[in-house]
Amino acid sequence: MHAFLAAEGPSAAIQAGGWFLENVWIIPAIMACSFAIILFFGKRMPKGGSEIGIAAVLACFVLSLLTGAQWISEVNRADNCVAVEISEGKYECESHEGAGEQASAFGEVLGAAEEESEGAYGAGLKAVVSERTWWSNGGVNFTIGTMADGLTVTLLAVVTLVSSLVHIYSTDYVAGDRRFTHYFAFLSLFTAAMLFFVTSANTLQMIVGWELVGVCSFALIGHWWEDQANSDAALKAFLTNRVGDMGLLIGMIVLFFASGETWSIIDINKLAIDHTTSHTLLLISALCLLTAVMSKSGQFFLHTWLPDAMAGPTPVSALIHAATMVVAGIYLVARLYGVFFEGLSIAGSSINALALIGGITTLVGASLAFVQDDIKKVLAYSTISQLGYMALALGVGAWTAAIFHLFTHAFFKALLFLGAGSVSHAVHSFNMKTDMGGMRKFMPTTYKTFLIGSIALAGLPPLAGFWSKDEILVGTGGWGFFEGKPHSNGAYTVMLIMGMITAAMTAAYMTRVIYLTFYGEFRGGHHDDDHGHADAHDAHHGDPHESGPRILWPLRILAFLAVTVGFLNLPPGFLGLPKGLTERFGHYVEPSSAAKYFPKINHADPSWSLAIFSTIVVLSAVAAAYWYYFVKVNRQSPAATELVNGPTSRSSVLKAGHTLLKNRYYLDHIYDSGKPVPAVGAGIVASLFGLAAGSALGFTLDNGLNQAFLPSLTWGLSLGTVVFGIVGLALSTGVGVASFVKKPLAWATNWTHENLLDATVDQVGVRSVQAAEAVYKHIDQGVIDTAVNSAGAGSSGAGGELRRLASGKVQQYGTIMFAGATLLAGLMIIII
Amino acid sequence: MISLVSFVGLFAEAFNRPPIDWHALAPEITLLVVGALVTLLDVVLLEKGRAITPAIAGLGLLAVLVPIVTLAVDGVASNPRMAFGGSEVYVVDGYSLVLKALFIIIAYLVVLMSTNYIAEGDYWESEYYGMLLSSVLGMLVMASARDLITVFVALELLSIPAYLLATWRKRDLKSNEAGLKYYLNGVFASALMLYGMSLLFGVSGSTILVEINAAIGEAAASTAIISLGIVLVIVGFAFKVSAVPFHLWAPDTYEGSPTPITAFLAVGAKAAGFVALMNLIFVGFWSRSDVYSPALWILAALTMTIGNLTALRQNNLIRLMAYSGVAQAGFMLAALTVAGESAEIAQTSASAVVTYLIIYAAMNLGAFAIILAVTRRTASAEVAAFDGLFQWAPALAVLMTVFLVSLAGIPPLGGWYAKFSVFTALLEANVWWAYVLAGLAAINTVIAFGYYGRLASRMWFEKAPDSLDTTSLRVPFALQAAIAITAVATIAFGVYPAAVTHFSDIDVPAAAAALVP
Amino acid sequence: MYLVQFLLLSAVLFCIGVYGVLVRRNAVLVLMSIELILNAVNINLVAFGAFNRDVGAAIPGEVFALFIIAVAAAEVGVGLAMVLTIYRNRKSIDLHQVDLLKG
Amino acid sequence: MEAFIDDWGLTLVTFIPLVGALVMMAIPRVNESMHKAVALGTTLVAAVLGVLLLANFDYGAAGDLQFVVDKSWIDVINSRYIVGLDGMSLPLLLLTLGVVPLCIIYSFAHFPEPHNPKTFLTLILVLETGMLGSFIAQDLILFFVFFEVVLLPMFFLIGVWGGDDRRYASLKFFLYTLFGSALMLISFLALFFLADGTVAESAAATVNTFDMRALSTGATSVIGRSAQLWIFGGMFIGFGVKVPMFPFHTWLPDAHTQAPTVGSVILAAVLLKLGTYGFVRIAIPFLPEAAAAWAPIIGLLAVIGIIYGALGCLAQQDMKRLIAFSSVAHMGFVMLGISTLTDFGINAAVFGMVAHGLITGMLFFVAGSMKDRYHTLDMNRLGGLLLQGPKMGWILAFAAMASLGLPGLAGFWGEFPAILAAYNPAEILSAGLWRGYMVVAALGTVLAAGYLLWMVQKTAFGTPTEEFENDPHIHDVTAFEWIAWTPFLILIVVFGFYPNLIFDLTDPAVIKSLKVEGLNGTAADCLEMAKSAGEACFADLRSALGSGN
Repeated sequence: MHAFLAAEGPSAAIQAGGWFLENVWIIPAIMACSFAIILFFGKRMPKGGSEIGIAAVLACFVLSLLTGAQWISEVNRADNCVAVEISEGKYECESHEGAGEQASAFGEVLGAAEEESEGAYGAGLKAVVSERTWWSNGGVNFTIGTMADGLTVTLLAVVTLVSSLVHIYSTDYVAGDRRFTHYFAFLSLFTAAMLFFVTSANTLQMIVGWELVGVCSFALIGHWWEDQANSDAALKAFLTNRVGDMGLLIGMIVLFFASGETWSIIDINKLAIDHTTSHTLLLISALCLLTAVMSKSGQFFLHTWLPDAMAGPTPVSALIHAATMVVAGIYLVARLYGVFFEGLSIAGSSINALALIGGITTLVGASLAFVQDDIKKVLAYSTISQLGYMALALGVGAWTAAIFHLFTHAFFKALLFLGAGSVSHAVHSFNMKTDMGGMRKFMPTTYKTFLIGSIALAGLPPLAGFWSKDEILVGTGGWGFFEGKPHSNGAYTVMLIMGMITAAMTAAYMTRVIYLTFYGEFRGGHHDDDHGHADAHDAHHGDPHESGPRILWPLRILAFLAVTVGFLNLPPGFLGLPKGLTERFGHYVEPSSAAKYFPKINHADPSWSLAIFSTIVVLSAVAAAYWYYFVKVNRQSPAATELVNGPTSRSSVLKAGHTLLKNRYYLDHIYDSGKPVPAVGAGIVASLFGLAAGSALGFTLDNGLNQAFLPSLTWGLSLGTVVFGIVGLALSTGVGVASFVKKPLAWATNWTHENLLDATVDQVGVRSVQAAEAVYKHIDQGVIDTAVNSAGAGSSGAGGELRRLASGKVQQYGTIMFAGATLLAGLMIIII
Repeated sequence: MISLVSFVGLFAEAFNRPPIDWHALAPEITLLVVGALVTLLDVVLLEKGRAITPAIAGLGLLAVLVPIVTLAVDGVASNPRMAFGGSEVYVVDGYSLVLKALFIIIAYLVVLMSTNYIAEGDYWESEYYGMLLSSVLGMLVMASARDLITVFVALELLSIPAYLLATWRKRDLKSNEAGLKYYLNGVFASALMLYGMSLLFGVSGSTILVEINAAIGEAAASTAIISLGIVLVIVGFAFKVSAVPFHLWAPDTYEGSPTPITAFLAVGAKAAGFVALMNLIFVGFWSRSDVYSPALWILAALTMTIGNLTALRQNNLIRLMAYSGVAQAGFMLAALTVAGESAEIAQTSASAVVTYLIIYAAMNLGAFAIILAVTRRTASAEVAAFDGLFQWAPALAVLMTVFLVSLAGIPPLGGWYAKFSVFTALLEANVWWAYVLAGLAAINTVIAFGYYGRLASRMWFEKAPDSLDTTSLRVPFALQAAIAITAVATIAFGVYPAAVTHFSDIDVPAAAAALVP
Repeated sequence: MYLVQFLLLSAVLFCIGVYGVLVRRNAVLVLMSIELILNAVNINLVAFGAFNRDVGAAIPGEVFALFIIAVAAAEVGVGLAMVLTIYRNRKSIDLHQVDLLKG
Repeated sequence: MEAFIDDWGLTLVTFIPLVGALVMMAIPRVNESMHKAVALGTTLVAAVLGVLLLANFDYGAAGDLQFVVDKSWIDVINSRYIVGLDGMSLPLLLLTLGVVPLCIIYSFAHFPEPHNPKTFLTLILVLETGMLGSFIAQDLILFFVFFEVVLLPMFFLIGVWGGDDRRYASLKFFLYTLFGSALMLISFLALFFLADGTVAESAAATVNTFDMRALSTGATSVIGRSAQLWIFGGMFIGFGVKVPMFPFHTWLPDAHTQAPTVGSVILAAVLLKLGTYGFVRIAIPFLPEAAAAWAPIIGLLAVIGIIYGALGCLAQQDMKRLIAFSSVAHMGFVMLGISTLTDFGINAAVFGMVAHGLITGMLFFVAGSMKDRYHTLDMNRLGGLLLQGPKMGWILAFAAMASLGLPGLAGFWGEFPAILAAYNPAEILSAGLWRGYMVVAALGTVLAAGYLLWMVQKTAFGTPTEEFENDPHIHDVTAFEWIAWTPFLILIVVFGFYPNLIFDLTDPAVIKSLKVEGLNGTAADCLEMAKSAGEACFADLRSALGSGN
């Protein structure tokens, strides 16, 4: 008994406290005020309101750090004491001496187990929740409030830091823009909304925050709305997200009722974990929420909005579409992990919907990143791929790894985006093939920082990406097949393979980007106006030049972080480091299961062999791509971007593959074709998804649950995932193999994307508008209106006929009168 | 064979004059005197009488209100008076008193409307008012008549002058035709009615309505003859109230007659017809609801629907008003259909009809008054003549809208309460066919707005024809007064219906009340 | 003598009268037809009155008939006056031509 | 002062606009500024009185009627002048009091042809009296009268100052509504005769009564089930036309499209609410049993309306017509909330009414102002509003966002709780069915985003078409517009952030309205029982009152 408890960490949790943790609402509030001030007074300020935004966000950053520090100290306090029950369900930290004694007593009994877990002695820590009544309905009060724990403070730090850097960067990047003030106002609003979202104490607030970040994203993607392409992209983003929101609404509503009418994140998790909530309901809500995650975090097949969202200014892409907003989905899963963990039965399984979708996404994203000419699009697909990685990690139970990856990714991806922005600032274009090349000569700092970001992204040790990626791969538990020593939540071998392939592809495409951008010969200089809309900066034509300090310093800071943050979560036992230095991130961030709102999850053992293997895979991918670009292409001509006589021109299969990828699996064709249609199309697809979920929900939930149905649903789902898994495996293997040869089957992927998915959604959209028109014309105006109008016309016509009765002939009147009298009298005589 | 004894007895009885209640007869006598005076003035003063006759007629009418008021103060409502001895032949009760007052006020308004119209024509004036007053006298008598003979005499007394008034503009072909049609149809209808009366007399052996009721209520009586008799009598008055299919004369006559007379026919004569119907139904036929309910149901349904539908397609405003009046009559008939269900419902039903009559009088006379005022300028009663009225005579347009909307039954103008009380009566009966009729009435309300609304919208939404002189219009004082009185009444009745119900919530005519179990 | 004989006579007169009113085009003839109907009524009233009477009762049937005769005279007087006016204006008393007002 | 407000507050607030209208009738037409001053002054006085009422309102007893006045009116039919205010009607009353003066201010700068401010403003004042009266009336006949008073001014507003097809639209509007209200009146009368006022403990002890207080507290329990169903059916059509529910909605797009801006705003902001208010104030509390039987149909029509309205929007080229169709969809959400027969759903519905009033009103304002500038609302010809009038463009985008139910703005709190309530309707209803409705309604939110953003993109984004590129008439928001719009914008945000401002008020009143009271005040929660038990519960209630039919 004791041994078990010890292995699982502390058995009881004490309440954390502290001013910063309790008053974390101040942080989003500052940004909201900043928004209001910039909106109303920004134009009249010397710097167009940007100074307000920067001041506010820096203040928030400081506050976030203080909050984080307070949390860490609270964790430390809990570590050093033992929770003693002072009343039913309430624990407090026992004074140090007593606690120490007890702890050592535990220690003696437990022996070996102590090494496994931090919490051999010590207490768990409960999140700090402060709430207030928000609204009441049906006699029930609903609260608004904040919840602060490790996850919250992590996100606070990430959001405020990246946001600060982006603010600073933007002052240069969008300088001179006609909507400069408006831009900063929305940055503030976005930051406020995102902070509101991550500090939410209940799911209702999460919905609010979720939608608000979506609308900011809409406004910022469409920042240059004069171009229809931009507003189309904004619309597409918003509507695709709206589709997911449908799942979010339904999922949250199901959760609300399933958990006995509460929105509280903690209560929902608690009830899910102790199996009070019906498993079916959990499954349904998890699936519905998954739709939301798919749209917001760009998971396959609702990811197509994300590359289009690159129409927005680059700092926005860095902040919203790489570091923060797009991870909202990941955060949602992490926050409601009890629901997902139990609902999707993550423990002890080898496949589930979340992991599978994450896996597919990561492959799709990586393969598509291969064929992009636009540097931002490469990064966008890379983001999709990395988000898939995080989803995959959450799906396999590697919670800490996922959040850690979120953390590291935020820095290096922001760095890459900002770097790309810096380059484009110089060349007024994002097209690597036509306008870049050899940039390292012109922009040494940008080059260096970009290179660091790329290495971190590729996952080479010892940069940040390596550590987080490695933890995810470990967390799949799949390596256990080979080592036979699983200590994970399940045996997700398929996911491991997918992750590994992605790692290889990531390394390869980043190598390609580095070559195309920074090596070879500068291909730009023939600047024409339709590029570079991104920069109001009207430029010194001629040779590109290095960007200014307000752009470079954020790059430097992020580069530094991209190198170092990985060390925050060294694997336990790494190089014999003491426990106090390893797994710091996990220790402080992962909620204690003793706090009852986080499931008991296992932590897979780190594996040297896996780390080495993955490093080798990455290095070989780099080598292959290096050989292709730096050697073969460069040899052909320093200005060349591809081999004239490359594999795609030689093999028709590869050619087809390339086309496929070029067309992004044709997904967008489905979603897009006719302007407002994309939204609708996506809407319909999503609604189909939602309907499926809904109908399952409808007949499963109504009154008693059909017991026989439950296992069959689970089975069906598992079967489905397995089939998907196999297909995915085959596909990804093929893609992976091909990627070493050259831009291999990437084409195939893009073909599916563009021709199948995109075209389908597109068609759905077009058809639905046609349907709308048909309904309007034929039913509304045709049937209903006509019926009403013709009733009018009919009575009027009857009036016309009746007029003829009054012929003007007096005797005819008499006849009618007499006939009427006779009929009436006859009738009365007969019936009576 | 009639024996000598009985002959002597008869004579003795005939000469045994019953005590006459002069107070109860005072309104009729006053009116008679005024009428005679006006006619005499005509003979004596000839053309010189022109200036004063309208005034005398008007003041005389108001004078009639004096005995009516004294009777009311006397407590007639709770304590009915029999004018001739104890027999229920001529009864003055609350019900008849209210109606008498209504007739007098209607007549007064018609006089106001006539003053300028007649004075500006080139016909003999005093005759006009004399005939008008004698027709009104017939109406007063009708309100109290509880005997077939009296009903008949009252009917003829009110009709014959009306025939002549319709033909007033004797050199105008249309006026001739209007009168002739009215006359021929009217005489034919009263002939049919008389035939029915003779049958009822044969069955019951009495002309007194109370006794008829008692006699035909017994099972022994021949049902077929009773049915025929009742139906024919109802037909006679259905003609008077212009119920479908006995309504065809109305539009033609209305169109051809002088407009004030049209108003008089549309309101006064119609009200008199209803009063007669009510007397007959509540006093004479009450026990035979199996006959009159279905008959009235059919008439009501046809009248509402056909009246409304035909009105939809009228281009002449007077004809439109005629058909609208037909439809309105249908509503009143609808309230009468449930009269026989029970004593309480008879009560509601009678109140509903009286309420309706009062409100209808106000709004319909008002509409006619405005038509009179407008046609002074446009000289045309075509609907198109009202196009853009709002531009050049906004006050008239607004008031016309008030009347039209009230006729359509939209709150808060009087008409809604009239319709409402009909619905109340129908629904209180709580029988399926009454619900059906109520539903039909509801639909008819909507159809009716089709033409009232169209007319209103033409006044507001259209442009006045270019040819029209659109300088502001001077309305003669008498006409102004008529419009003001009717408008105030229409609005007041709608906003504060108690103003009507205070009068219209009468007891059922005394005889039927006595029968109430 | 039976009541039915009088009633039949009255009914026949009534029908002839109705026929005349509805069919004859001459206005004067129509007026005369109306008189026929009224007379049918009078026969009814008098017959009913005579056959139903109790000894010593009033004679409402006969009285009614007298009223009808008197009123009919007045009515026909008015009618003839109207016909005259029409004749004066139209030079015709054909009822079928009197159809200015319709619809 | 307090006693004065208690006794006279409601009456004054209702009739002051009418008095203003009468005063204006006496002022010559040429004196335009005088008319404007009188109209604005009157409505402002009414609004101030409204604020006084708000201040004197006892929030602790928001479920009870306050400021009750009970005077005799039409004795014959036992109909009385009863007015009162509770948490359910207060928000709508204030909405009306607020919207009308703003509309008047807006109209100062935008008198549509044929001008004539005198009549225009007079009609609006009469309209206001009708609307206010409907929300405070506690007697069915009084309610009916006010309900109908509204029709005529609106008929003329559309017919005189409307667009090209105004005659057709106005007549259609009128006839449709008249049809509904005629049937509604019959239902009221049937209630009058069939219900037994003595059953309700609170009311005056007369058998036949129009007193809404009595009728909503059990007086109707004596009515047989089938009669209840018929009566509810009549009201359903009466109120449903006004809402408007599919398939009674076809008057709405025409009326909205043709109406002058202010007319559209009032129509959307207040008039449509009369229908839904009728449901929550009259139909459901009076006849809960029949409501339970009708609820599946109401819910079905509501979700059809949601999807149908959205599809209708997607097929439009005219901006105003699009907004009009969106009303059909939004009122679908309100009706969905009502159809759940839970306090939760009905609260959501009341919130939805206010929110829709503010938001759609705002959208119509912007559409109207755009029409003034561009003289067309054909979306194919518009574009680039953000360039030519950036502030107006952002207001449009803001209102569209609010309309599509963005959290943090008022629209969300009407829409989301309605969807939420549909998951868990009253026990007596089939939860499975409503969950199906819920999913469809959620789909509606996606479509809503689709058509609204599409509209914004078509009109506000992009660059102006050549036709309007250099049109000097196109300018940004004017001062009058700012004055009229600012309160709307602020309230949309305020209610979005702190929905309790409304929920707090409506909740007790709604809870109270749903309670079915039996004899001697024994409350029976029949609606919250499973289907068969619930029906048995209603039957028991009837037989306890001696009428088993």
